[in-house]
Amino acid sequence: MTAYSLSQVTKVYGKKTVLDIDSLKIEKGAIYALLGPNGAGKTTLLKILGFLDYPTTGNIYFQSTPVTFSQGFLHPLRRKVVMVSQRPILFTTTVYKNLEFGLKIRKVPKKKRDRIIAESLDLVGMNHMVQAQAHKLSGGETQRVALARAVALSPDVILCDEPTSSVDLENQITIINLLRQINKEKKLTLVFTSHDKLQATSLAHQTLFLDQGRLATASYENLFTAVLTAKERGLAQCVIQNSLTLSISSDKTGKVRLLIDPEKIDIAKNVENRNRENHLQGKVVQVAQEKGKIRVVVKSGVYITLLLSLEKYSEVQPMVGETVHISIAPDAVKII
Amino acid sequence: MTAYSLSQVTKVYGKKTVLDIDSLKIEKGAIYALLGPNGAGKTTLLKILGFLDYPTTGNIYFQSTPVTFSQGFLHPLRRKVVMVSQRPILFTTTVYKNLEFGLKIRKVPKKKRDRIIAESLDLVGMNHMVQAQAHKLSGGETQRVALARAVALSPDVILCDEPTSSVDLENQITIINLLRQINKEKKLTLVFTSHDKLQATSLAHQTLFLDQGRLATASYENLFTAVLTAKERGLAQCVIQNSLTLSISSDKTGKVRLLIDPEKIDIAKNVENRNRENHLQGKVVQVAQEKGKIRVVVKSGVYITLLLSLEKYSEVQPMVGETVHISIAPDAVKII
Amino acid sequence: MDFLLDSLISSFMLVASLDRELFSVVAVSLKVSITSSLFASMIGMPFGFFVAIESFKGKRMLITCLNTLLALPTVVIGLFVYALISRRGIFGPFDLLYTQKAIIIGQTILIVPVVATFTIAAISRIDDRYRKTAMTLGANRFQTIFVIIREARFGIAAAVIAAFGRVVSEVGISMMLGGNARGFTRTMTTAMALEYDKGEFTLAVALGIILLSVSFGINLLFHFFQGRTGQ
Amino acid sequence: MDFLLDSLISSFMLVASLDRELFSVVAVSLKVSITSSLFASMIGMPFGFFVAIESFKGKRMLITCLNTLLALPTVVIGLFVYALISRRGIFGPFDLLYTQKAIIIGQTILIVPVVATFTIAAISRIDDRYRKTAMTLGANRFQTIFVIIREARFGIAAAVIAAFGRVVSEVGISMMLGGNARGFTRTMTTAMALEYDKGEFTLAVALGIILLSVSFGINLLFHFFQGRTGQ
Amino acid sequence: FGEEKIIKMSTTTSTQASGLLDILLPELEKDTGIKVKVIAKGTGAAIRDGKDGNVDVIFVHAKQREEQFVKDGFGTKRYAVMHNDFVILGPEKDPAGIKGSHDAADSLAKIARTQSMFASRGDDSGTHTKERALWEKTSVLLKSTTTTIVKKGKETEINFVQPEGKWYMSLGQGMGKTITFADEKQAYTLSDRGTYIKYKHGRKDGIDLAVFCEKDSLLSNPYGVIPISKEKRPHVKYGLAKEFADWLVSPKAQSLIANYKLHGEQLFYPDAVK
Ligand SMILES: Nc1ncnc2c1ncn2[C@@H]1O[C@H](COP(=O)(O)OP(=O)(O)OP(=O)(O)O)[C@@H](O)[C@H]1O
Ligand SMILES: Nc1ncnc2c1ncn2[C@@H]1O[C@H](COP(=O)(O)OP(=O)(O)OP(=O)(O)O)[C@@H](O)[C@H]1O
Ligand SMILES: [Mg+2]
Ligand SMILES: [Mg+2]
Repeated sequence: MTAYSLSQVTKVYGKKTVLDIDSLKIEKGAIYALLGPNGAGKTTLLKILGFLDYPTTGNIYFQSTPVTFSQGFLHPLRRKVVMVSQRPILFTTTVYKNLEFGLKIRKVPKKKRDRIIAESLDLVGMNHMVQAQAHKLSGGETQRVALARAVALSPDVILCDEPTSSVDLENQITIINLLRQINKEKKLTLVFTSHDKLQATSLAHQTLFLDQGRLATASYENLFTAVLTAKERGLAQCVIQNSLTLSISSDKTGKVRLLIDPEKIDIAKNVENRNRENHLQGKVVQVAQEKGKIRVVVKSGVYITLLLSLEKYSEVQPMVGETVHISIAPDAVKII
Repeated sequence: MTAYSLSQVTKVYGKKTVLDIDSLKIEKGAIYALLGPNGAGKTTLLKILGFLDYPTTGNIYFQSTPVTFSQGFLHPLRRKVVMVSQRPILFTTTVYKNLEFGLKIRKVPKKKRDRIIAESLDLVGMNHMVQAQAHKLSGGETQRVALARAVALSPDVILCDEPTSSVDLENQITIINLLRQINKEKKLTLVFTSHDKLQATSLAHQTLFLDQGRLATASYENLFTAVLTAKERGLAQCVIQNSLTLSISSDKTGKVRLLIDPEKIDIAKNVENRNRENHLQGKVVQVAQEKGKIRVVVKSGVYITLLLSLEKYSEVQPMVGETVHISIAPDAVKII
Repeated sequence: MDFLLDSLISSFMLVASLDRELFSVVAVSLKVSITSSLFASMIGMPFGFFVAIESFKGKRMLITCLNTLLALPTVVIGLFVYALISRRGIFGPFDLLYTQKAIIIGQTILIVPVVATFTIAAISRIDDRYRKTAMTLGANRFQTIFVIIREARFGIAAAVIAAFGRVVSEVGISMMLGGNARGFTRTMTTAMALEYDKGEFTLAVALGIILLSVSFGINLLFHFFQGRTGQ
Repeated sequence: MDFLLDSLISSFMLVASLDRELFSVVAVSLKVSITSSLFASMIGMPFGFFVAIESFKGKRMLITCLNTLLALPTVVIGLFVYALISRRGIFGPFDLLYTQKAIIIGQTILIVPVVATFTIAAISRIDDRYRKTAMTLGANRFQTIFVIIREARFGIAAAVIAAFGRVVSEVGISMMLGGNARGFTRTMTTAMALEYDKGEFTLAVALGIILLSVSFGINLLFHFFQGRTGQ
Repeated sequence: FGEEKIIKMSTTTSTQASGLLDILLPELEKDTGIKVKVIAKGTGAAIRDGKDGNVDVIFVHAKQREEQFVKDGFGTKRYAVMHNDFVILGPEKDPAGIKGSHDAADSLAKIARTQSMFASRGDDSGTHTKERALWEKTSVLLKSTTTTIVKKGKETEINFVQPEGKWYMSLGQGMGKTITFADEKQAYTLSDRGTYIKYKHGRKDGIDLAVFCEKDSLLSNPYGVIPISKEKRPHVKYGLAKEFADWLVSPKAQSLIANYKLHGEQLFYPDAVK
């Protein structure tokens, strides 16, 4: 089953196209992570999925029905989809009343309402503040209450814009677990944005990468702004953040944004061929697990992320703090 | 030189004491990370340091002068200290005018103003949006402009409340580097809050941990909410998030919050004594460098963080993905 | 300022004497102005909402027109309504002229623009995220408006209070459409105007003081009501 | 509704005839009401700011009192000012009664509460973080206030517009303190009242239409001015 | 070339609304160079203005009160300028049956007896004063209402005498508004002739009321002009005020008054020149 199906959806502000999606399917009951740099259009997309904003052009199907962006039509759909904003707003009243609002609207009886409110607040660890004035809460408290407010409504879809950006470590884990659990138990479809790759991959079944309004297939790592200077016949010298120089095949010059494919970077403990092009030396600062792969972050002027297969990892066994040698294949660098 | 010296500072809202600091010195030219769970009082403390709020009781010295919390007295001090909020607000006008505001007030001539604005926006990668309407920016863009607005004023102290919470990966690194650089070049004192332990330790010279309004010596890791049930003679059984059971020495029962000292957890690849108390088995999910120590995160029902010395690390060599055995000494658990 | 003192004492004496005529005048004033404030709120508020929230072509021009209507003189309203409800007007058969109803009609016209303009001003400063939040939580149009009213209640209350203040202190319409008939349509303000015309300044100001006290009482009620719903 | 049509035609004819007296009346009206709106803004706005931003004991009671003053009847203001500036009053020697200055004084008193109340309503809904942000960027008190005005400008503009509308359409004070002296203190509204008294209803409404057109013109200026500073 | 010659005059609305002043004042300026700032209000308020010295001269129609005013020393002298007359207006149906009467008191008595609706100005104006005097000449039971207030620190009683009953509407409005009311409610009322003519003939849809009782000597309505005394109020421009008063009673002004016609009817009769 598909929850959403989008085709040719764009959103234009003034003359700026901030969203331009050819086609996107969101499956029911799955968890999607939406990644991308600032201003990529993540929030814009979530607002459209939440029926809180309309696309400039394009068609959207929700649960197999085409969506008409008119007031009367959208209201029943909004009952099934709840969005938690990036900077959530709580109504100027108590935490309790904030949670009660959506339930009251759905005509949930008082007793059940009270039970759901208590449960939801408990899930985000905010039950002790049920009678607090919501607009006086701290940043992280606000975010957690906003999430509880959405969860309390048991919608079909929850759209979370950076659900844990201001949440403390303990509760980040709680929230991630909570989302995973309701996804499983209630067949909830979840789309969330994040700048934390680790969190995204650990929670999501699928990762969408948005860049300048377009869906990109590339992953959201090793994205750099660099300056190119032409060298010779289709080769260019590329300086990344004034600290790393690579040689890549390109005819362009000037300021560009480029991605280095983390799966196309080689790693070794000992030097085999110092003269190989784009050979770098750096220190391992982090090693982490990621969906059947191992993520290794090497600091060499800038932070470069490598995705190693399990075999490669156990073969090289890079230890944190160790100096390693990496080499970037010229075709690993993609200019966007 | 000390930038700030606080003694007996408290802040009370209604009947709730949200800040209660016995004594705190902030050295000039240093970088401080302020960590702590949601509602710990981080923002409250920053506001007081920024002279935007007054403490309920207590004394504050700023640059060796006692601070009187009255309108006329505070204004010259505010010229030296700029705070960037957790949810920054940009004035309803262009990005340019937002940056110009503080400079105009300081009577910086037009030409110099323009140069500074261009430079500051460049530092946070927002120069291309200088004429955009500031209130329409995306979350991360807003945060970056707010930071640029503070940096442009070259104050003595910058207080950053979660400076990178919504900022994308590439710019997170840019911003961290930027802060480090101006700290060094301009002898800037920097206090910032964060929920990212790694970022905090990599940037800060010193880390402050706040919990329920009080400065704590313990680090901000392995903080759990747990349920205690009495067992026998000063021993209690402790269930953490329904998935981990420990035996600790305590007389208390019921819901408590506890810390497990990450330096007091032992790790081994092979089992030596399965019957040792509080012995757990788990998978390594992350290894990272941290100020002369190595941080290892093990998943065993919950995520537990270990801080290993370099020797212990090279002795055990825990690889990501591997199953390891850890044991928690009963005195490693502290109830707060 | 013995004059003011005189008036102050006189106003006490008037109230103390439990003058039946005085009570009738106060009652008419309150009845008429509260009713017209209510009607004007019922018309002006939803209209203000609509204008504030929807975006349509000519919206700012509409607001400019509303602002212009704030300068609608009472004489014009009076004559306009008069033309409609006088014996020769379309609504002549209802025999409305020189009744309290006539005053209410005129006053309602007078303050609908006041309520609408200030509703717009109050609403348009409410962060649009309140509306979006209500909508995503499943609120229909009506419930969303309710949320926004709650958030803007201070400004909207100010609009209603201003409208009430405007009509309770208004003379022109009450005079022209009510006729200032003793015991029927005499309000506090028309009574004051009469005393002024007679040269009885002390009595006029004494009545004014009573009017302000009554209006203070109403505002006090409002104050406590607002206090309880929490500011 | 031939009556309205008649009036409309008459108003055109009046304007077309370039009647010097008409222009004098319009000029006096505008001069007086713009001046009093300015004065009232100069007093009411800073006062409103102070009340909105500072927290002090009795703040809400002060607001309630201000709200009460919205119901200050023109007769009371008229008589109060009259008592002060009449020949036997304290300011008698200045010979202010029956001059435009007298009208301005009275009208200013009338609308200071309007400006103050709506400034408070407009400001108090502005997120406190705007103030804090201005302060942390080094703004002094005055500059902070400026920032808040900028953010609240829609509401504050509404307050000023409402105040202007109130005085330009006001009769009582202009009549009592100005005296409706032809060529000196005759305003559009007192002229209308006179025509009405004479039974010249058509002419009265024609003047009303001209008044509304003038006020529309002023609002239009405002509209474009606001448009340029960005909404 | 001296200071501009401007005086201030308080007058009743009827002199202004009738349009008479628009004829007189330009001629005055031509003859004497005096400009008059006219402030029109109720008789009570106009006299009050004179007492306070806010104006230099008053021009009203309440003979008794004017004489009292001079007696109290506020004015130097009452110049009898002109008079017009009052009429009793009524609806065509004439339920009181007073058509063609020349006895005002009797007509009022009939109105009271038949309980026909009567609209009274009720505002202490010259017209109202006259109406009250007429009622006192009838045997209709009058009710007196007394209000006690404080004036200059002393308790003062204000008396209000009028007939009682649902038929008697006490309006407290100007003449024009009272006529409009009477027309609307098809009631009787007492009006000065000038205002009546304006409302009857001056408009497209004139009022339906007609004159039923007139030309009773009791219905005469004399206007007087009084310059304010320099002794009581030293700042007044007594010289100019006197010049103005003298001009009003001059043959030229008197003939202007006699020749002023509204819709073909004479409104005022000069009193100074026989
Ligand atoms: N109302 C608007 N008018 C003009 N531009 C807008 C408007 N809203 C958003 N934008 C622009 O559209 C772009 C996409 O915004 P969006 O909020 O979707 O970004 P995002 O991916 O959520 O970024 P972030 O990670 O910073 O939250 C941004 O460059 C933003 O400045
Ligand atoms: N104006 C207020 N009135 C009452 N309580 C308040 C007020 N402001 C803050 N608090 C409470 O004070 C506590 C500390 O708030 P603070 O904003 O300092 O937390 P924080 O450490 O910044 O948390 P976070 O990580 O969520 O940003 C919170 O529990 C909050 O609810
Ligand atoms: Mg966003
Ligand atoms: Mg905070």
